[in-house]
Amino acid sequence: MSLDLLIYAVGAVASLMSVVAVYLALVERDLVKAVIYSAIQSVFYSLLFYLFMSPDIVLVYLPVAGGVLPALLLVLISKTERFERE
Amino acid sequence: MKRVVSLAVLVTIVLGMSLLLALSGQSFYPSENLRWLAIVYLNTTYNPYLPDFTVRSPESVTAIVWDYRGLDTLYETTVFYLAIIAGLALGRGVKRLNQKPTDESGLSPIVKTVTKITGPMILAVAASIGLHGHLTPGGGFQGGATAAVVPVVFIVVFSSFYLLWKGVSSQRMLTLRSAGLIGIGLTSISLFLAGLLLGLPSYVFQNIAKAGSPLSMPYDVHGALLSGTLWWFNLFEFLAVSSGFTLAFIILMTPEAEEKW
Amino acid sequence: MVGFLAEYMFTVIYLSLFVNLGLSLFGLFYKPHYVKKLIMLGVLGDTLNMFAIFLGYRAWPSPTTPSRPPILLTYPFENASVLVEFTSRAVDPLPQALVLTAVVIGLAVMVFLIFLGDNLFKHYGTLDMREIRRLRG
Amino acid sequence: MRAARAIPVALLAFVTYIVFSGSTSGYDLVTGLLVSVVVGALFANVTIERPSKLLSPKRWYWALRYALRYFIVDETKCHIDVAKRILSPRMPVNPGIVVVPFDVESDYAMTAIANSITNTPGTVVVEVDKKNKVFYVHWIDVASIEPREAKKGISETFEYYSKKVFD
Amino acid sequence: MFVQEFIAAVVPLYLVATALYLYRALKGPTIPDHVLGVDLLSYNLAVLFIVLGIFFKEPILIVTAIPLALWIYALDIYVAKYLERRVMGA
Amino acid sequence: MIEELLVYTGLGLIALGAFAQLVSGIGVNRFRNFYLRLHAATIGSIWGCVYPIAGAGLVALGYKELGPYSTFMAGAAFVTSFLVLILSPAGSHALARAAHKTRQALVEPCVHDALDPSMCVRGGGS
Repeated sequence: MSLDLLIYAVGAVASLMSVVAVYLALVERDLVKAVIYSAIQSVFYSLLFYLFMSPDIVLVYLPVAGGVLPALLLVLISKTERFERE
Repeated sequence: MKRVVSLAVLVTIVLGMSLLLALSGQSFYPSENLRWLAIVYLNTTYNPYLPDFTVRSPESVTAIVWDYRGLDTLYETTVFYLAIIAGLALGRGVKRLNQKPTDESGLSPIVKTVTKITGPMILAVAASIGLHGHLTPGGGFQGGATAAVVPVVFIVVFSSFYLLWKGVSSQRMLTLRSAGLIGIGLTSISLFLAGLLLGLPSYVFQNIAKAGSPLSMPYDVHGALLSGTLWWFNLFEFLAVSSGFTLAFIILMTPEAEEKW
Repeated sequence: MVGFLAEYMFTVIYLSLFVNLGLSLFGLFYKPHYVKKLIMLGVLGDTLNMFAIFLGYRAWPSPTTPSRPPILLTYPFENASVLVEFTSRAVDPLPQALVLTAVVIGLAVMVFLIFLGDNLFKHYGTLDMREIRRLRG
Repeated sequence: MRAARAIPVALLAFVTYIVFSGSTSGYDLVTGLLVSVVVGALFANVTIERPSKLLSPKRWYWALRYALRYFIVDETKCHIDVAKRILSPRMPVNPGIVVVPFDVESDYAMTAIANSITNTPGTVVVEVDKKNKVFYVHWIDVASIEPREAKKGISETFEYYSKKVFD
Repeated sequence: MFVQEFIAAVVPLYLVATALYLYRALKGPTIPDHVLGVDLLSYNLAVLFIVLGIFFKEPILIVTAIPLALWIYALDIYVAKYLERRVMGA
Repeated sequence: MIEELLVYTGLGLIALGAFAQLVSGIGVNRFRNFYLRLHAATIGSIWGCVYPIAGAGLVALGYKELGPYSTFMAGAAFVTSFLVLILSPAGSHALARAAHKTRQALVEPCVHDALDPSMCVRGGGS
């Protein structure tokens, strides 16, 4: 039985899901939702970093892209405007 | 509906193109061997047989970050410091409110109590990640970023006035942050200064004794591995990063007075 | 068959990263809103970092022994066989160290840009880049 | 007084540090001690109000009983109930927000009850009113909208135990 | 013991759950729905991180699950605060 | 003996977690209302996250092939599961409160709403 295939399958599924999240973050007009989509993308990227055996990067990437950046962007949105105009 | 169609097209393109590439033998597949540089790094990160080259840290990423390429990381820390200073400069002239926190401000009492209990636990976990940075994954930046959960959650759940009321002000955070940066700088030149005093040859960013310079930081204290300067770098980086995040969040999140400038 | 499937899945990962790169570049250039540009800048940086990690990855030495993170677990060792086994399985640590630095610098840039966006809104009353371009002239 | 309040916090931090590190070597003990002293000093006036409660072994005994009963009996019952609702083809739900009064003094006891309610599937605390001492609970299968009856169905055992532990 | 094979059999189930959560996280009509989806997604991935850590026989990989759980809790909290007050610091 | 018991208990908890996650995923997608989805989410976070992480800690205690760091793994797993146990209900509660307070999601179907009767939509399909 070939166990590495399982890992690559997990990675393929995760990267396809990240494509979906990035596309929706691109076309969404409501910026709060766009921020949440980018948080989903960063969660999947952290799974990819994990599968490529770099726990250090996961530890540094998750707080930055999954926590601090959405927080700062939400603060910016709450201070400015929420909807992107056409 | 348009989005679903576009998404289906995108996913199909990815799957189909990669099928074509894999069938035609053009696929990207990682090699089973490493570059020689990587093998050198991996072989010397903890290797008592090569005392002139080793860092004596089993964690090779931290070893590269703070020893082999320590100067890079010093400047990276400085860039992060300067970015927050620049933010401070941009936000200068804005009047910030200052009032006493009440029970009404913030979220519900259940969330407040949970935050009170988990705050010390999160800080302990973050300190563990930071202080074991030379043994397990983690290090100063990772630990500091995990510790930054605590001030963020406190600001959001209580209010930023609560933090000020408890004595966490932006001036103190700036002081702590500068202290962390100065500590990193001092650690990087400590052996150089010691070499000057003792009249022995030594380098800036020296950690373990090299050929021609016998000075070396303590790396093994009664069986506990400290990896020389790495421990100190991690400690100061932990202070600098956690206080830097706190500072940025305090500046951004404190409500402003109504008047615009 | 197994080898083909593994290659196929790896190529899926690789190509979807390229698609992400293209989408984020498109958003960075053609979306008018400042916050949307910031989000896409973040995605762009992450994807480039992911490519760097790709370069450092190595395939499993055999289908049942996984490659491992570049961290030595049994460190006061008697003979060098531990080290030989470690070097035969660990992935490349150098890209990881570089990416660690890159993530932090990307964060610094983003923090500065967010402060800047706050000030832009105070000056112009909008974050739409077309409006700002018009108001400036 | 501040030191007395700091000690339980430091203890919590120390235990967390040691459990997370997973070893009791000298390095971990020393750094854990330093970290817990710093954390205790930072959180002394935030976390604890009356430190003497932590010392009584009776409370710890009741906490253990609470945990065992909660994880083995209550959770299993509620999980199976809600899982049945999800998997059955008609999805029988009868939801609503009901008033559930509580009768404990301290914030910790209130939080323990609220978290126990939220952690059992089928009930979620939506709003809490500290003045009138009531929770507003979203219940997936409203048996009664009468506060007393609702309390019997939702939170009576939790309140019995958490009163022994925290009050 | 058959630990590795057992986990290899369990992981696909977790992946199916990931897809289900992702659907809700992307679709959810209101913002709390989105956040609930992200929340469940990241709890799912935290379990996956730990279980794959046993699968790889690399115990140190487990550290990565903690920031995931912590920061997603923070995401919950500040979206709730944004919805309730619009001002993050008050 | 005791080690095998630990490993089998842990693996059982992990399998239970997989089952609970599947049920929760189905429930999150079948229910038509935010508050009902919260109940399905609780299954996913307690049986689906807390129990399997604690189970992984038990496996790490008994599984000898993990090497010298297995106690580290067990301790970290227990701390993680405890944190999730405390934090996830607080997050759910905060979300539910925000959704109810700002009228993001109506309570539908509904028998009774003691907090704000105007948000109660009677009847309605599930």
